[in-house]
Formats: sequence, structure tokens, C-alpha cells
Amino acid sequence: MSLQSSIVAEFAITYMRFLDADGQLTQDLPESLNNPELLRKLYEYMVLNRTFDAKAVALQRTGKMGTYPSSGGQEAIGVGVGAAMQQGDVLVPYYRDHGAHLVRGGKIEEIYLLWGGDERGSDFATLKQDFPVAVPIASQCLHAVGVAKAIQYRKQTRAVVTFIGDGGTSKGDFYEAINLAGVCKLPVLFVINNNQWAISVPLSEQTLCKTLAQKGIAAGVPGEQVDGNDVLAVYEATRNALKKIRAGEGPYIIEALTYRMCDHTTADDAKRYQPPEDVETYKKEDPILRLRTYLASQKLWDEEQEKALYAQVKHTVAQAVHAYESIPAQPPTAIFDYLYATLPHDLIEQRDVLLASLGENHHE
Amino acid sequence: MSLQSSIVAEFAITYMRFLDADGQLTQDLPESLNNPELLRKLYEYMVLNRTFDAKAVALQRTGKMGTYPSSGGQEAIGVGVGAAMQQGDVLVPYYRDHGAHLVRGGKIEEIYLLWGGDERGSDFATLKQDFPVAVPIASQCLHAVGVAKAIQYRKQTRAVVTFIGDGGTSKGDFYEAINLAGVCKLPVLFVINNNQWAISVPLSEQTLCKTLAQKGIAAGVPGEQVDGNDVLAVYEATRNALKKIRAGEGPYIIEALTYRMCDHTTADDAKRYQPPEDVETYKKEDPILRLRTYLASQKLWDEEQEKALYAQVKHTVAQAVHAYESIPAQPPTAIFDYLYATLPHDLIEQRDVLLASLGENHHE
Amino acid sequence: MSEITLVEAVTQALAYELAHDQDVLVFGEDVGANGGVFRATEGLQKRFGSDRVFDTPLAESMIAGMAVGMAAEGLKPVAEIQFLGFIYSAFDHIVSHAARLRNRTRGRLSCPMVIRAPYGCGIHAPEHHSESTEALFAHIPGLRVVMPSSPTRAYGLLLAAIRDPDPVIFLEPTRIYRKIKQNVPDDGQALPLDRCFLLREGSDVTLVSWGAMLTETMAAAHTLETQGISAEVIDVATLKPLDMDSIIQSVEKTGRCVIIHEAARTCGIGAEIAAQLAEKALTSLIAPIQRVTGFDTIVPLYKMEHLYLPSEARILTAVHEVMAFE
Amino acid sequence: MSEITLVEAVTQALAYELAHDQDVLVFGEDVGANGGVFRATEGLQKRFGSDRVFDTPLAESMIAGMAVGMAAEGLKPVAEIQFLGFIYSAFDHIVSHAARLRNRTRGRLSCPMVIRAPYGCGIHAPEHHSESTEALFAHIPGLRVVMPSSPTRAYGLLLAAIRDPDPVIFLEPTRIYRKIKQNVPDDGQALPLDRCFLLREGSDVTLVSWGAMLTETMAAAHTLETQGISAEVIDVATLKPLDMDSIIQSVEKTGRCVIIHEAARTCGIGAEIAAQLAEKALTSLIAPIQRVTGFDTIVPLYKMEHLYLPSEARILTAVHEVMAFE
Ligand SMILES: Cc1ncc(C[n+]2csc(CCOP(=O)(O)OP(=O)(O)O)c2C)c(N)n1
Ligand SMILES: Cc1ncc(C[n+]2csc(CCOP(=O)(O)OP(=O)(O)O)c2C)c(N)n1
Ligand SMILES: [Mg+2]
Ligand SMILES: [Mg+2]
Repeated sequence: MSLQSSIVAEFAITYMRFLDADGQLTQDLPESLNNPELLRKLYEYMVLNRTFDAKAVALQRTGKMGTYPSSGGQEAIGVGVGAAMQQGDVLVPYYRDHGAHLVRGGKIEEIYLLWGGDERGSDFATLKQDFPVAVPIASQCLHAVGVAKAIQYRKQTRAVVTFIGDGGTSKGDFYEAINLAGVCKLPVLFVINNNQWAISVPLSEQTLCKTLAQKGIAAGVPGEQVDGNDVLAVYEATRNALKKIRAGEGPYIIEALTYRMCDHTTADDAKRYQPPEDVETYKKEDPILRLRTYLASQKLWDEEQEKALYAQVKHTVAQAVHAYESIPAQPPTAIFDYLYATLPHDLIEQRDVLLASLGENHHE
Repeated sequence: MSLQSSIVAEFAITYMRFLDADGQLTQDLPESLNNPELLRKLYEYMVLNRTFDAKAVALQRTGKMGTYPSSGGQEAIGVGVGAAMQQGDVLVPYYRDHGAHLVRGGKIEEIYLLWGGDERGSDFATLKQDFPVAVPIASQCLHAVGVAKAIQYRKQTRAVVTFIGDGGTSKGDFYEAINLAGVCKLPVLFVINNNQWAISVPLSEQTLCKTLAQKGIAAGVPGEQVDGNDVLAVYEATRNALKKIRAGEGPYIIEALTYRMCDHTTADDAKRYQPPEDVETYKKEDPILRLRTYLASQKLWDEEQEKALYAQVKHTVAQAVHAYESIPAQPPTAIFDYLYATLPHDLIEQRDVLLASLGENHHE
Repeated sequence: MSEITLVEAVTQALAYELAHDQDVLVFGEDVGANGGVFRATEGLQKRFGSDRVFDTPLAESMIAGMAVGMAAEGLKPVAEIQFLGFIYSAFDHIVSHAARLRNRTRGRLSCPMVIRAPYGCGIHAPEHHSESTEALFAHIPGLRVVMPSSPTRAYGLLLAAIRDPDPVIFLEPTRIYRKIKQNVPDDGQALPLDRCFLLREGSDVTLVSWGAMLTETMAAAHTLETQGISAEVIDVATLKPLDMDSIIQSVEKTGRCVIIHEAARTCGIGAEIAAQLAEKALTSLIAPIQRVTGFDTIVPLYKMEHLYLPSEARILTAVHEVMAFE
Repeated sequence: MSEITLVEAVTQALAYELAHDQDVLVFGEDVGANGGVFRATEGLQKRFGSDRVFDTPLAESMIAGMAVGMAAEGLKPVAEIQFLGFIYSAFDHIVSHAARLRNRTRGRLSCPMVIRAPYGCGIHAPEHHSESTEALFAHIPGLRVVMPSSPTRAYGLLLAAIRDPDPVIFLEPTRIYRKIKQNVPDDGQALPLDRCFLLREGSDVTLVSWGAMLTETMAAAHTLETQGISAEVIDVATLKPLDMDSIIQSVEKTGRCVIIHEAARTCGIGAEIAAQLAEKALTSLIAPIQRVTGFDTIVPLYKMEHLYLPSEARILTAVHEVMAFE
């Protein structure tokens, strides 16, 4: 005998893309993407992202930078999301969304500085309200809901966008954040970079979930999955989500499905655990190549533009490296100067110990 | 133009009950519940639960016990779940499932001792593997998955059952636990006592979710909602879930929907925040009355049995109170004796300070 | 003007700042309609609306993490953790973010937030409702830690904490929430967040304490007076930063020091004070420093918590030993 | 027999216990196929199978909470937290449960678990990868806290930690993971968990330290020797329980004490040691106690972390001051 039960709630998760791995359209582009300038901008920033990123890895390899988390191969996510944001919105990133920082007008050398072991890398020159990189996984999601709560309290129409990795969605903070966002209808978008690895832990050992977008169901927060190697899908999903969020409809989750084509960080060796077949497969899904093929097919991009772009990007990155390498060191007392608005008396004593240990010429 | 998206995942949550508020069957009872002995046992333990519970409140009011969390009105959940468990299973409770402790053969006076401020209340005489009450909300869920992991490692067929409140499901630990349970296919059942209040915070301010069972979707863990005032539904859902769990099918979630008819604890005054209409409505849903009506309608219970039961239960509770009140105090050194398997040297010194402060007659 | 309890002084300070600064928000579990489980936020939601004073879902990491985000945007969140024993899941956001955001961004973003939590034993509550773990926070660079011991200081220090541009952990002694009443004018006057308070002058021994333990400490000082021993009593009040100058000054005068705290002994704040005295006032010490503290045990459930808590008798014994030393 | 590094000694100890006790399980983030981000669990999954050595989802509260449940069922979980800076979300389960389960149940259930975490600065890592917050754990009754300073002690102490019937926090110094090599016989011999190690005898001053800082401390002792100052060096190794008897004995001999630790100064374990000396060995002290410690600041990002870390020079300055005192 089977028991009678009535259905009291139903849910579905959808998947969206515009460009397949071969750069072919899978559906007509919406109005918003019928915009050659935008498409070129997305392409250019992805190329900038990849170029600055390769340079960062090189700087690390030559001892000029510390451990660095590459975003190579995942440029569509940061760039696509960042491009759909407005200037007054607040980005609350994790460590693999460099593209969003760049496309929002953040400086490249800020990223180099941070991973070069210098706190000034988080003192953004332009993006005054954006959060610095969150190293403790998932913690940024709660800061994002806090920022969103402040925006809601002040009745502003700004939105907050926060990023998290697939591994990060296993941590309580992620869930507590989406739950609060849901119940308070906060203006916040959660973007999950599902690159299928958390360092060496594959998604299949991270969760039994079929999709990560469905995690929103636990909080009553709607979401969808998009092709995270299709910058057009990422951009469009973000644009739509932010429109709804600004209209007061509450939070949203976008799961961007991709694959981590790089080592986790420069301290990692992905060959120890990633199956080479996977890497081969996903190579063909490259987000930059894909968009370039499409742009070329539409006669929106040619060899000459390509050459010019690479020349320009190379120059931009070289300038950033120069800026990074020529910034004078912070004074030793900087380790005390930003702890509190005003240095408490007990720390003045300790600062003096530091200065004394450095000898006369460092005294103030 | 609307975007094309394909559905990649679908979910549904169901609701089940057998007895409505008037004690009428809403569907035929399954085999397992066509068992007068079992039905009477469920009834008797619910009555015991309510009686011992009222006594606990009285003991607190007369200064003979500390703050106490009543389970009045929610007896169907603890009793229904506990009755469906096997002896070798492990109960990892929160503080409102006294019924499960009782029906599993735990002693009443253990509960009095605990809330009477005596650690010996958690040194269960019979339920050697069951966990003590978890005061920090939701933490017990992670202990439960740890126990389940141990059981799985040892290839045993025991199951773990843990309880949590509606408020508790907002906390990261709950989510981290169900996620681990899902991905490791652990033999654990999560029972959510959705009494619609977390102290003074109503469910509507706790989460945007329509059901709490759907929280499992975030972890790929199946679940269902049942009428938490229908002990038959609670029992049957638990029985089915444990059968699947023992068969290696992995974790399950049961949301038992009820209403907190009592103050949160004896330190609380629910009149400050609960709408009186709600209380009136839910009074009619009483789990004990409902089952009694049904039993009477089936000629499985009469006035005489009722009288005998109450007399017996009164006696049992009185005995437990006597046991509680006559247990000699712990020796002062007990505060040191169970910290470590062997007392470290620095604590021997501190224990001596304690003894010295108590005067000569306490010296060993 | 009527006299108020410590918990009422907390409410009064919250109301004052809510009324005078639109950026102040008060939130936590049950702080809204219920007015807090200790009634510390009684009436505030009614008076200031549920935009300003609101309940949160049950999630301490969320409460602290959300406060960090709000504070970075320029608000002044005052979050309640229902009991100090439940703060540990918020610990990551306090240690890793609240304490660090200003330093991390070289001053671009900051964290002007307060976390209030009731602490301490003596109220016959269940496990985890009795802890006094202020030392954990005092060890963390970037935080301030405050523990008031009277209605007057609760009011003035809480105002200061809310106005402070950096994160403050504000721990309220449940044991004396309603024990003492004082006349506390609602004048918006803050007290300094970096200074000890001298509760009693004396010449033979310095008693250093904070929070609820000042009850037993002051009682001991009175008893000592009848025994011809003149005790100076210092209420540290702000534990981080620590006003060692005032303590050293007193010990230089008396030559003897007994530190009293409810927290577990090992690595408590008493250790820090004793260490600094051993470094900076060694030659002034006529007798070894004594600490009268909670034991390094779990705080017992309530039937035995009186054994845990430093008693007046234990304070007196320590002082007598210190006085007898030669 | 070949010499091994400290991190290899950790692997060796884990392998020994895995081989000899079926109840031992090793888990954490990336400890499986990847062998841990520092390779501390290299090869263990291959050798013992993924039932015994496994990766967990990314959730520190879960790692600790699951360990509590496993330990209560009689297993001996050895959990890795990838860096000490990420332990805070596990703090609640460590403080509220692991440390308390035996006491809570009057010995019915217990928590024989180990949490391993790499700690300390000096490896050019990002923020939160450089902390040394052992004092937070030393303050918590019910825990043991251990920090090895060499391959030999890493092996012996980790064996002891795993075999201990109560929870142990085992903190591994990343800065010297591969700095020193020693011949460490794989003989399954544990070292005691409640005793200091005397690394060097001396008569003028006692240097007390633990973990990675013993590198600078021993270097200072050698330099001092060339300056005619004889330094005794103590490796505390087990910080909770603290073997004060050995430290006091040494200070009674030398009359001078300098404590060196990497952690922030305020309420560090140096404070506890200094406080106990001030209580129990005051009359033996010829000079004030000195602490050479990390500053009460956030550990700076790597360009400036050398300024934070106590240097040999800072240790020497302190010793010279202590020697010059009169
Ligand atoms: C709380 C916490 N635990 C552990 C780490 C160490 N760690 C850094 S990145 C990482 C994996 C993150 O994976 P995922 O969230 O999928 O992001 P991805 O790196 O793949 O973009 C881990 C375990 C950390 N930074 N924070
Ligand atoms: C981590 C933590 N935070 C706060 C508390 C205080 N507290 C005790 S019970 C409770 C409400 C719990 O509500 P719910 O989970 O719905 O369970 P119920 O009491 O309704 O059965 C709160 C906030 C606690 N015990 N633990
Ligand atoms: Mg990932
Ligand atoms: Mg509830």
C-alpha cells in the first residue's frame, strides 16, 4: 500500500547559454546583447584578464610575488558579472574574480600588490565601496548581506554582488547568508563559480547536489544555472537578476558552470588530482576563443583588431607591473597605523619597541 | 523575447497525515499502524511525556529546578520518532524531545537532574550511546553525522536520529551536516520540530522557505513534511525513513509541523509575542486528544483504561521526582574529576585550593 | 530622578544612541517584540520601529558577519549575541574580519560595530549560559573589550562603545543585571574606553577586578577594613586596551596586588596584568602577586557553580597571604 | 636510517597510528589524493584506503563537529584544519563540545580526537595563513595544546596526542616544516604530553619558548655563549597542561627569565608563564621577567612579516637588559 501525500511545494532549476563551445549561437541574442560595443568590451576585458593573470603567475614564479590564485579559463564569470554591474553597486568578491575588479575600473596593480604581500592592494583607488578579497571561504557572503541590509535600510537602489566557489557553498556562512537574504528580501546577487574543484576536492565529494543553484531552495531564493564559459550567458543572467533585485524583488543566485583549467594557486599542482581527459575536454570550451569565433563570424572582429588589442593589453599590463614594482615600501610603523582609528596607549609602547629594534634611522 | 532555458533539476515536497484534528482518519492506516498495542503505547508515552513535563514546570516554579524547556503540546514528535527507533540506534537530541528519551527507556529523573543543574542527568543509565541534550542550537546535527560516519565506517546497520527546531535550521551547522550526510550517504535521520517559533521569532522572520523539508534540496537529501501533531504520521514517516537508511539509501529529513503551545522555557513568557488566536486554533490540534478520540472510536481505549493510565503515570512521575530529590549531592571535587581521563598536575593544585576554601572536613 | 538597574542602563544607552544617530541599528535574536531575553532592548522596537531594532534568524555567524558588512557601509550596528557562550560561531567574523577590516584596507573600510553579550554565572541557567571568556577577545589585535560593573558605567561605556570607530565587544554581567540600582542621568555622556576606574582608595593592597566580580571584591575590601587592612580597588572596565599605568601606579603605592576574575585562570586577563607587573613593577612588589580566579574547569551546572565562582572568602585568604608574606 | 623533516615526521606518526589502530581515521580538506597542501598526509590515502584517510567538504565547523561525533562513538579522529587561521568556525565545536563532552556526561562519553593545524608566519602566504593563536585554546578547560619544534618531538608528541583519551589541539610550525632534518626512528614511542624539554643547560638566564620560535631562541643562546652569557633553553612543547615546575626550577637556578613567542603579546601564553613566576618564584627573580613576542597587531602580509616576528636581535636585547638589571 502506498501512502497518500499531497504535494506542498515544487521547484525547478534551469540552465541557460547563448554560445556553445564552438562559438555558435544556441538561441537568438536578446536586445541587450545585440550590442557590438558591449560584446567587444567583454572580449577585450577577458583578454586583459588572461594576460594580467599570466603575468601574475610569472611574477610569482620569478619570486616577485607570493602565492597567487589564477583566474585563467574562468574569465567569463568575473568579466560577465562585473560588466553588468553599475558603478554604485558593491562588489564583495572572493579571490578568483579579478575580471570583475578590472571591468569595474579597478587597477591591475592593486591585485599585484595584494598578492605581493602588501596591504595597500586592498586600498582601492577607484572602487571605494568594494570589499577586499575574502580569504576565509564563504565569509564574504555574510558581509554582502550586511552591505545589502545597509542599502535596504537607506532605501537606495544599489545592488550587491558576491562571488563564491563551488567548495565554498558547503560552508555554513553561505547558507546563513542566502537565508537572511531571502527572509529580508535583500538586494544581493550570489554568483557561484562552479569550477568543479575546491583545490583537490572534486564536486562529487563536495555535495550530492545535482546543481548548486538549487541550494537557494533551502532559503526560498530563486536561482539558475548558466554556462560559465559563455560570457554572454553570464552577462545576461546577471543583468536580468540585477534588474529584479533593484526592483525590490529580493536576492538571486547564479551558478556559473565552468572548470578550473589552472592550478588552484601557484602553490598547487593540479596534475596531482585532475584527470587529464577533463582538462582536454574543457580546453575546447575556452570562453575567449568561443567569443572570438562568434565575433569573427559576425564580422565584429578581425585579425588586425586582435593584434591591436594584444599590443594594447600587453602595454597596460607592463605599466601595471611597473607601477607595482616601483611603489616604495610601506614604513615599518604601518603595521600599527591602521589597526584602530587612534592608536591606543599600549600599542605606542610596542611601536617604540619595533622602532628601537630597527635602529636609529627609523625613528620618527 | 523570453530566453530559452532547459530544466536541469526538479523537486517536490509532500505532506502526510493520518489523523486530522478531530481524530478522524484521512487515509487508511498502513500495516505497521494496524497494531493496537503500538497505538496504545504511543498514547501512553505521550501522556507520560505531558505529565512528567507539567511536573518539571511545577518543580521549576517552586524553586526545585532551574530553567526548563517544556515539550507540552509537541509530544507526538518525540514519542513518534523514538518509538520507531531501535535500541542500538543513537539519539542525538536537542532539548525538546523528552518523549524520545522516555519511549526509548531513558529515565525521567535524568531529565530532572539535568535541568536541576546536575551533570549526572546526562550520565544515562540505560541509553549508553545516546547523546546528552545539545544546548548550542544546531550543533547536535554535526555530532549526529559524526556518529553516523563511525557507524558507516564500522559497517553496522544502526541508524542515527537527530532533532532540531525550526529556528535551528537557520544555522550553518544544520546545513553543513545535511550536506555531509548527503555526499557520504550517511545513516542519519534529521527530524525538524517546526513549532513555528524560535523563542519569540516567528517562522516568517526565520526563513522565506515554504517548508523546512525543502532545505534538504540544498544537500541533495530527500525529505517530507508530516503533521507533527499526528503521532501516527510521525511514527510511520520515521519507520519508513529508518528502513531506507538502514538499507544504505542515505539520509532523510522529516519536518514535523506543529505549534509551540507552551512558553519557550520557564524563563519565557510567550504571551508577549504569540497571537492568542493562534494558540486557540492549535489547541484543537492537540496530539493526545486526537489519538484518544481515534482509539476510543476504534474501541481500543475506554474511560477505565484512561483512569488507570493516569494513575500509573502519576505514580511513575512521583517516583522519578523522589529519585531526583533524594540523590545525594556530588562531591565538590566532581567539578575536576571528569575534565580529563587523568587530572593534569596543574589542576591538582587548583583542586586543593577548592578543598582548602571549603575547610577541613572536605579534605580527602 | 529614579534609580535604574544595570540592564536598564543598557536599554537607556541604546535608546539614547538610537534617538541621536540614525546610523545606529540594534539587532539580534529576540531583541524585537520580546525585548531581549533579559529585557535589555525592552520597548526599543516599539519606539524606533522594526527598521532600526529587529530580530534576526538564529545564526550567530550571520549576526556578526552581517554587522561587518553594515559597518563597512557606514552604519553603526549594535548586535546582541544572546549569551556569551553562543558567540563562538561568530568568532570567525569577529577575529578574521571585524578586527581586521580597517588594517586590511589601510583604513579605506572600517568596522564601527558593537557586539553585546551577557556573560557570567550565578543565574541558575543551563550549560553555556555562564561563561566569562573575555580573555579570548583581549588576545585579538584590533578589538576593544569592555565589561561594566555598575549601571553608571554600563551607560557611559556603552555609549562610548557605540560611538567608537572600531569594533567593541561589550560584555554584560548577568549576575548583577538587577542587583544594584543607581541614579544614571540620561545625559548622553560617554565614559572613556581606555581607563580604569578607582572604586576605593587604600594603602596596603591593590585589588584589581572587573564586571560582576567587583561585588565580591568590594565586599572583601569592606571586610578587610574591619581587619585593619586598607585595600585599594580598581575596576579595569576596559580590558583591551588595558590601562596598566593606573594599575602600576596603585601597586607602586601599595606594594601588593591581588587580581580577581571569574574567568578560567590559565591565560586569563589576570595573567596579562600579573605579567606586566612582573615586567614593570617588580621592584615595587613586597609580596608575590596573587590571582583569585575561576578554576580551569568547565563552569559547573548550577548546583555547583558557587564552588567555581571566586568567593569573598577566597579573596580574603589571598589578601591575608599577601599581607603575611615577608 | 635517513633523516626526515618535521612535516615528514608528522606523516610518519600518522602512518604509524593508522597501521596500528583501526580506530584512527585521518581527514580534512585535501588530505586525500592531494596529500594535504603541505604534504603532511602524502601517500596515506593510497596506503590505508579512502575509508581511513579522506577528504571532507569545505566546512570547518563540520570537520570539528563530525570529529566529536566519531570520537564519542569510540573512534580516534585526527582532523586537519588546513591553516590555523581557518579554525575559528570550528571553534564552537572545540570549545563547546570537544572540551566538554566527558565532563558533561560525567565520563559516559568522551572525545579522544586530535585537531592538527599548521600555524605561524614566515612562508610568504596570503592573509590568515600566518597566525599563532595557541593561547585561545590554552584558555579553554578540557583541551590539551601541543606545539612541536623538531621532527623528533613532532613524531613523539603526535603519537601521544592521538593516543590521548581527550581532545588535543596539535599545532605544526610551517616555518620549520622543512628546515631541520633529524633521524626519527619509526618505533612508535610517544613522548610525554605534560612535560617541557630542556634543550640547553645554562646558568645565567632561562629562555622559554615553543614551536618555530625555538630556532631564533637557540640561535640567540649560541650568540649569548660567545658573549659569555650562559642561557638555559626550555621547549615548553605542551602548552596545556603547562609544566611550570620545570620552568620554575630553571628560573630558581638562573634568576632570570625571558619568554619568547610568536603570538600576539596580550594574554599570550607568555603572560601565563610570567604570572606564575610572579606568584611562585618572585623571590628567585634577580631581574624583571621579559617577554619577546609578536606585537599586538594583525600579522602583516608577507612584505612586512619579518617586522612582526621576534628576531634573534630582539631576543638578545631583552637578555642584555635582563642581565644588566640591578
Ligand atoms: C575557511 C577556509 N577554509 C579553508 C581555506 C583554504 N582554501 C583556500 S581555497 C580553498 C578551496 C576553495 O574552493 P572553491 O570554493 O571551489 O573555490 P575555487 O578556488 O575553486 O575558485 C580552500 C580549501 C580557506 N581559504 N578558508
Ligand atoms: C547557538 C545558540 N544560539 C542561541 C541560543 C539561545 N536559544 C535557545 S533556544 C532558542 C530558540 C530555538 O528555537 P527552535 O530552533 O525553533 O527550537 P524550539 O525552542 O522552538 O523547539 C535560542 C535562540 C542557543 N541555545 N544556541
Ligand atoms: Mg571551485
Ligand atoms: Mg521552534
